[in-house]
Amino acid sequence: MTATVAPPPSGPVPYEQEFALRLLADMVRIRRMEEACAQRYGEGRIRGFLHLYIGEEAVATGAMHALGAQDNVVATYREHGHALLRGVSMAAIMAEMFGRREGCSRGRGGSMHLFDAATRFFGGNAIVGGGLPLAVGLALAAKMQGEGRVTACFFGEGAVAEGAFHESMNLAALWGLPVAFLCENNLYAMGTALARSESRTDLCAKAEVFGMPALRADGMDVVAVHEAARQAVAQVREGGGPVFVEFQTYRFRAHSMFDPELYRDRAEVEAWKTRGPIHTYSARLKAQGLLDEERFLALDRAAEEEVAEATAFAESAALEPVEDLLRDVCTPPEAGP
Amino acid sequence: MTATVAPPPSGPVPYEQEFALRLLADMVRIRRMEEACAQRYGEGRIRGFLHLYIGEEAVATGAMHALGAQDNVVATYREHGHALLRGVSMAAIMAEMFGRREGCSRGRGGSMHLFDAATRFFGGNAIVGGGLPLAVGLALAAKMQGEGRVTACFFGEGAVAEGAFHESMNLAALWGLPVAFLCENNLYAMGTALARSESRTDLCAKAEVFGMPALRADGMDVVAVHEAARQAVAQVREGGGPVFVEFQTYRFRAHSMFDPELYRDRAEVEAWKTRGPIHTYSARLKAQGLLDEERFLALDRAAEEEVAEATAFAESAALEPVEDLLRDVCTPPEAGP
Amino acid sequence: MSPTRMSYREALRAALREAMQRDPRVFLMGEDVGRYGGTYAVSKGLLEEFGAERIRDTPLSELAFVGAGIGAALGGMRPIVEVMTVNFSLLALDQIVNTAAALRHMSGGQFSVPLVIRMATGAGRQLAAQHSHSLENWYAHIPGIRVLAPATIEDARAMLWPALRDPDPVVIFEHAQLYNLEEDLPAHWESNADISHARVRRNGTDLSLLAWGGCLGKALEAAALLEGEGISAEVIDLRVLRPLDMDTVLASVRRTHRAVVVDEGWRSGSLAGELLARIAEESFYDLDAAPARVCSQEVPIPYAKHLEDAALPQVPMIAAAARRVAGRDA
Amino acid sequence: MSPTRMSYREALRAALREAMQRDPRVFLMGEDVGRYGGTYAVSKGLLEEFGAERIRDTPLSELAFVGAGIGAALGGMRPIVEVMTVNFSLLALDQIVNTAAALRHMSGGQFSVPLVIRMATGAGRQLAAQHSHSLENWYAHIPGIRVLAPATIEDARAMLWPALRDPDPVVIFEHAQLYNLEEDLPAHWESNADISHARVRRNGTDLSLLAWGGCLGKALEAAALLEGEGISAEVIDLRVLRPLDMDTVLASVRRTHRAVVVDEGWRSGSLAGELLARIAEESFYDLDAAPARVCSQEVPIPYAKHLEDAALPQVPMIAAAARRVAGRDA
Ligand SMILES: Cc1ncc(C[n+]2csc(CCOP(=O)(O)OP(=O)(O)O)c2C)c(N)n1
Ligand SMILES: Cc1ncc(C[n+]2csc(CCOP(=O)(O)OP(=O)(O)O)c2C)c(N)n1
Ligand SMILES: [Mg+2]
Ligand SMILES: [Mg+2]
Repeated sequence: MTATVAPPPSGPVPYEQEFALRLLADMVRIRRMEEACAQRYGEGRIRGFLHLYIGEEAVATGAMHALGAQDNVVATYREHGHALLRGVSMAAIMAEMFGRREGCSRGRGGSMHLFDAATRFFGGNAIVGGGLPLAVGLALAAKMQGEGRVTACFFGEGAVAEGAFHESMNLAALWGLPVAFLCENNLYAMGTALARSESRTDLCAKAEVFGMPALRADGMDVVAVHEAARQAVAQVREGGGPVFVEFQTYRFRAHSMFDPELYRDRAEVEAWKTRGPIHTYSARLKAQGLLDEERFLALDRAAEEEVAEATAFAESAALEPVEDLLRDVCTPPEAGP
Repeated sequence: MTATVAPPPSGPVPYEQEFALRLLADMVRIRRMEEACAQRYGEGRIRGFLHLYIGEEAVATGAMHALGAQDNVVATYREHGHALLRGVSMAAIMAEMFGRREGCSRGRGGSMHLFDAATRFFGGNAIVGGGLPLAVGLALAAKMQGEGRVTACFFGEGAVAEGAFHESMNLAALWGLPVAFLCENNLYAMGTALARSESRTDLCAKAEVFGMPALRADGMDVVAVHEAARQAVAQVREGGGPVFVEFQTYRFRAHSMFDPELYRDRAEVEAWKTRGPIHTYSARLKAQGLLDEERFLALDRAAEEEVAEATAFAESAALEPVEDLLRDVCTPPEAGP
Repeated sequence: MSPTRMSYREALRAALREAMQRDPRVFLMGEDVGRYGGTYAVSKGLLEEFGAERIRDTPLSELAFVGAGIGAALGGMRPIVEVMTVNFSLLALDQIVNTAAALRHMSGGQFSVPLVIRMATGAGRQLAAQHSHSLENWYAHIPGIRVLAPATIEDARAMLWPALRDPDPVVIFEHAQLYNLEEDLPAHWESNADISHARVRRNGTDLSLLAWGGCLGKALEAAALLEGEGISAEVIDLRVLRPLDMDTVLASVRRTHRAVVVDEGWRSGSLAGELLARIAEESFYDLDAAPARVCSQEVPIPYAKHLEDAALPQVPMIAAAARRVAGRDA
Repeated sequence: MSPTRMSYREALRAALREAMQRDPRVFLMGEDVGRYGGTYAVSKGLLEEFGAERIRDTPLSELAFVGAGIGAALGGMRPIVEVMTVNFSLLALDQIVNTAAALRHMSGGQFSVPLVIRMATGAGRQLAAQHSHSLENWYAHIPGIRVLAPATIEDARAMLWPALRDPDPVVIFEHAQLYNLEEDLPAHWESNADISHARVRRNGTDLSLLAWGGCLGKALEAAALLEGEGISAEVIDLRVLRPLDMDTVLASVRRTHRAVVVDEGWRSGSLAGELLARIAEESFYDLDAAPARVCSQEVPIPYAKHLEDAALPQVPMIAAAARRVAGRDA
């Protein structure tokens, strides 16, 4: 893998100012939240595995804004950003990472298992490829019920090698299910570069072989992401069956907090940083006159405040009493779905 | 599925008489052996699952004659013909089905688990798709050892939907392993027609997406099978990595002896029988003057005699003593590989 | 109302039909459940009655279609997923353990998974090593799911509906040897739809014989044999393999002071072992003799009939163990 | 020769290096064993030393690469397959149960599978429900394989080579909490390469504490605590989870007349249950008290530290169980 990367995303942003800035603000919210997580992790306040999305924010941001409230979302263990933009409060996310009862999974799930019934966020999943069959089933239910729900299923390119990918893609295509497979291709699965895990690295071809339409988009460009996601979601919603989208992106940080990053050069990371989704998008907005530095600082400050409040909430939130350890293994009789 | 099928295989047989008749004799041997199995099954002498290959004989016959003694063979639960043509004696096969100690798996395996170390026949496997990872590993060993061994892996089209197929194809292609994936597409997996199990029914495309060369051959035509298999095996042996071949064939009998065949029309079966591998090939040989009726009857009689002897052997063969039940669960210390 | 004679297979089919009729959210999905009519002919005729949307043939993709069942359950449906046999369920275990069973807990109680998984289990038909597993013990180890083993016509008929009403995943094991079993379905079976308790199938005073699924019949046969020898065996049908109904088991053991467990699983790590452990832990001082178990031999099940028979629990071995535990083998 | 201080991780790495050097047929294959340096840094540096053919990174394809290990073993190699953790091994169970373990028997003894599978196991690092399994009991249930659980530096160093020489599949469980453990490797460790027997790690007279892997340290700590209270606990490190070395276990129980088993698996269907069952079956009349076990609570392991701690066996619970069994809790 050489350090040669494409030029930074550029060109006019085709949105009204309000929406254009919403996208920016959301990317900044994810970034600031995760920086805080990393810091708290360093302090030992957050534990377990912590997989940061830093560098990839354009994908969740552009894609999540293409979905409606009735839609379903399935994600991976690298899902802080997805949860946040799906509408889970930052406070509930932070409280979850702190292992508190007010966390969005009552402190039982942690970073890898954020869930939220209210926003149809079906979780974080720490088994690579594990979310795909689930998404197929959610889409099957939607189709059988005749609802216009789209299921958005996020996963990394590493999952493409798993049997679960193959079986799920086939089922979705065979049954014409309303699911959007959103592949976050950040080039590595832990330390394994795509070319070392796939005999052919063209991911869209792997969808097309099922007769499934496939799109590719620059995952560092929130505009490109949003346009591709909108197109995919519209096509799925119209009843055209599943669609696959590959977002080409890059993680700036280590795989998890344990990763010594032996498998890639600093230079490669630096080269990709020139394509960073936040600063390149900000520059475009500024060039267009939709943003000035003051405005940027204001939204950054707002994000910092949200983070500060969320962290304060998380820190002061209660712990689940130990007596309740066995809670929620089974559903209490009266609480059945 | 309509009953429209292609015309019967035709045209000159491009082989010397001896080899041409060998192919015919081998198809007849499989057929006669399996007819005897079916009869013995009806009498309750053979038990368990019995999956007949009747109708598909051209595939194992054409393919097995493309392999050398050093090669590896991996098959499925529908492997009587493969075992026989790989060189396992009919007596050992029949004894296995009768559950005798002289069986090729000491009566422990039965119809679905024929094995033979001497001919590198790595078995029968009753898990659909289960043989593919094994074949990949055998090929990996051959490659690491620098031997010119090809691993031939037979499986049904039903296995293509399994995750094991996807993972194995990718590994083989990624690592450039010497394996020939030989797919016996008989249109049904039990009662499930291919079109009901695959969103796209082009099986060769499913290999090509891994960058693996793929061939398709008429599985009812032993000549077409042999030519395709020879080409595939040669390509693999030259170090070109894996090759996939789809043999389009049809089983004339039920999936197993329990199958009421509710899922297909009699007419479809009859239409396919016009393409039967033995009578169409015999007709071509006769047209070419390589075969006459007397010769045919002689080789058929030879097959019947082989079957009679094998059956007699099986019937009189000893049973493993019950005291030896726990034999061969683990390898005795001195017998390690 | 008089009792109706029917086979285990027919009872299962009647239960499926009833569920499909009563709740439009219910559907059946699995390999060859539709056009083929079900590998064991359980779902025969249902495709014609309910159509291909609700009797849904799947490709050979155990991991994905079990996972799809989980997703469909989350999405508001009430799927019944048929995994043809427990042997193939190994391919789907990740979805069962890591998603179906864990999801409610991982989500802090937000999402329940009202999924029913049916599968055939067991040996005895000369299907050899890859088609003869009895892994009920593995499933019984997983927190978050319920595991049922109907051994009678009545349970085959009655257990499905309450399983579908359970908000959490339920796995139902149907022993392949039972499908042809014929028995009377009692007239008042509906009221018995209990999926929490073991049941005494035969009263006795000298020892407690515990069994379930495919081994219940063997335990009852052994009890009949023992009766002729003056040994009165109580036979308990476990029915529910998770959570275990130890109250019923221990109540019996406290009466008889002796216990033998029959289990078609391999001995080491069998569910029988778990039962012995619990009896030892909780009723140690009630026992008059070491408890015993009759399990499968620790060998991949062989094809040849005489070897397969020797590998599996059989009536004479159960009777012999019972005699030993009852102190009557001298 | 003097003992060498090293970590469990280093001991495992030294064993891998030795095996690669001694036998050219040996190679290591798994996710991120090469360029990443191993998820737990066990194989760090080996890629540089042995090259990408023998330190082979695999795609995320647990089913296929475990199956490929089986095939490579059949083909004459001596593969060591690393499944990153037991959690992901569920995806490969079909190949392990239906091929690796059964092949020799199904083929009537023609084909052995000299494969070693290593995997990290266990909880305790706040990795939550999908990354904290302890399924040693499931593996210990499978005829045809050997299951090892090195709990000491010496076993981490010594068990691999004999495992590779075993003609049948061997599964080695490395508890994730042990990788950082540091201990002296005794100077004469080579002579101890035994993969068949349990070992007494501490002598005692009042009760037998059985443990293995990640729980051995906890059992030893509990024994130290109990000593201060005048209870002398013998601690047995099981080491080999299949086949079980009951001779060593029962010899101890016959001396102490009391037994407590510690197991990080969920209680129902735990390997601890199997041990209790065997003790009850085989040493019933030697026991002075009901045997007991300390297992994980039956809950998918929660993330929050206080809940995770409460879910897993801990020293105070082990000590409490020991006091109860020793009749000293009044
Ligand atoms: C089935 C399974 N195997 C292995 C792992 C360990 N693991 C966790 S993340 C990861 C890499 C996944 O890469 P990718 O899918 O590309 O997602 P990314 O981390 O790059 O977002 C691996 C191997 C796992 N969680 N699940
Ligand atoms: C993993 C698995 N799932 C299901 C089965 C049951 N089963 C046995 S054969 C078969 C059909 C396989 O069809 P195909 O691969 O096309 O081979 P064919 O029988 O047509 O030769 C099925 C579903 C099995 N043996 N293994
Ligand atoms: Mg990635
Ligand atoms: Mg087929």
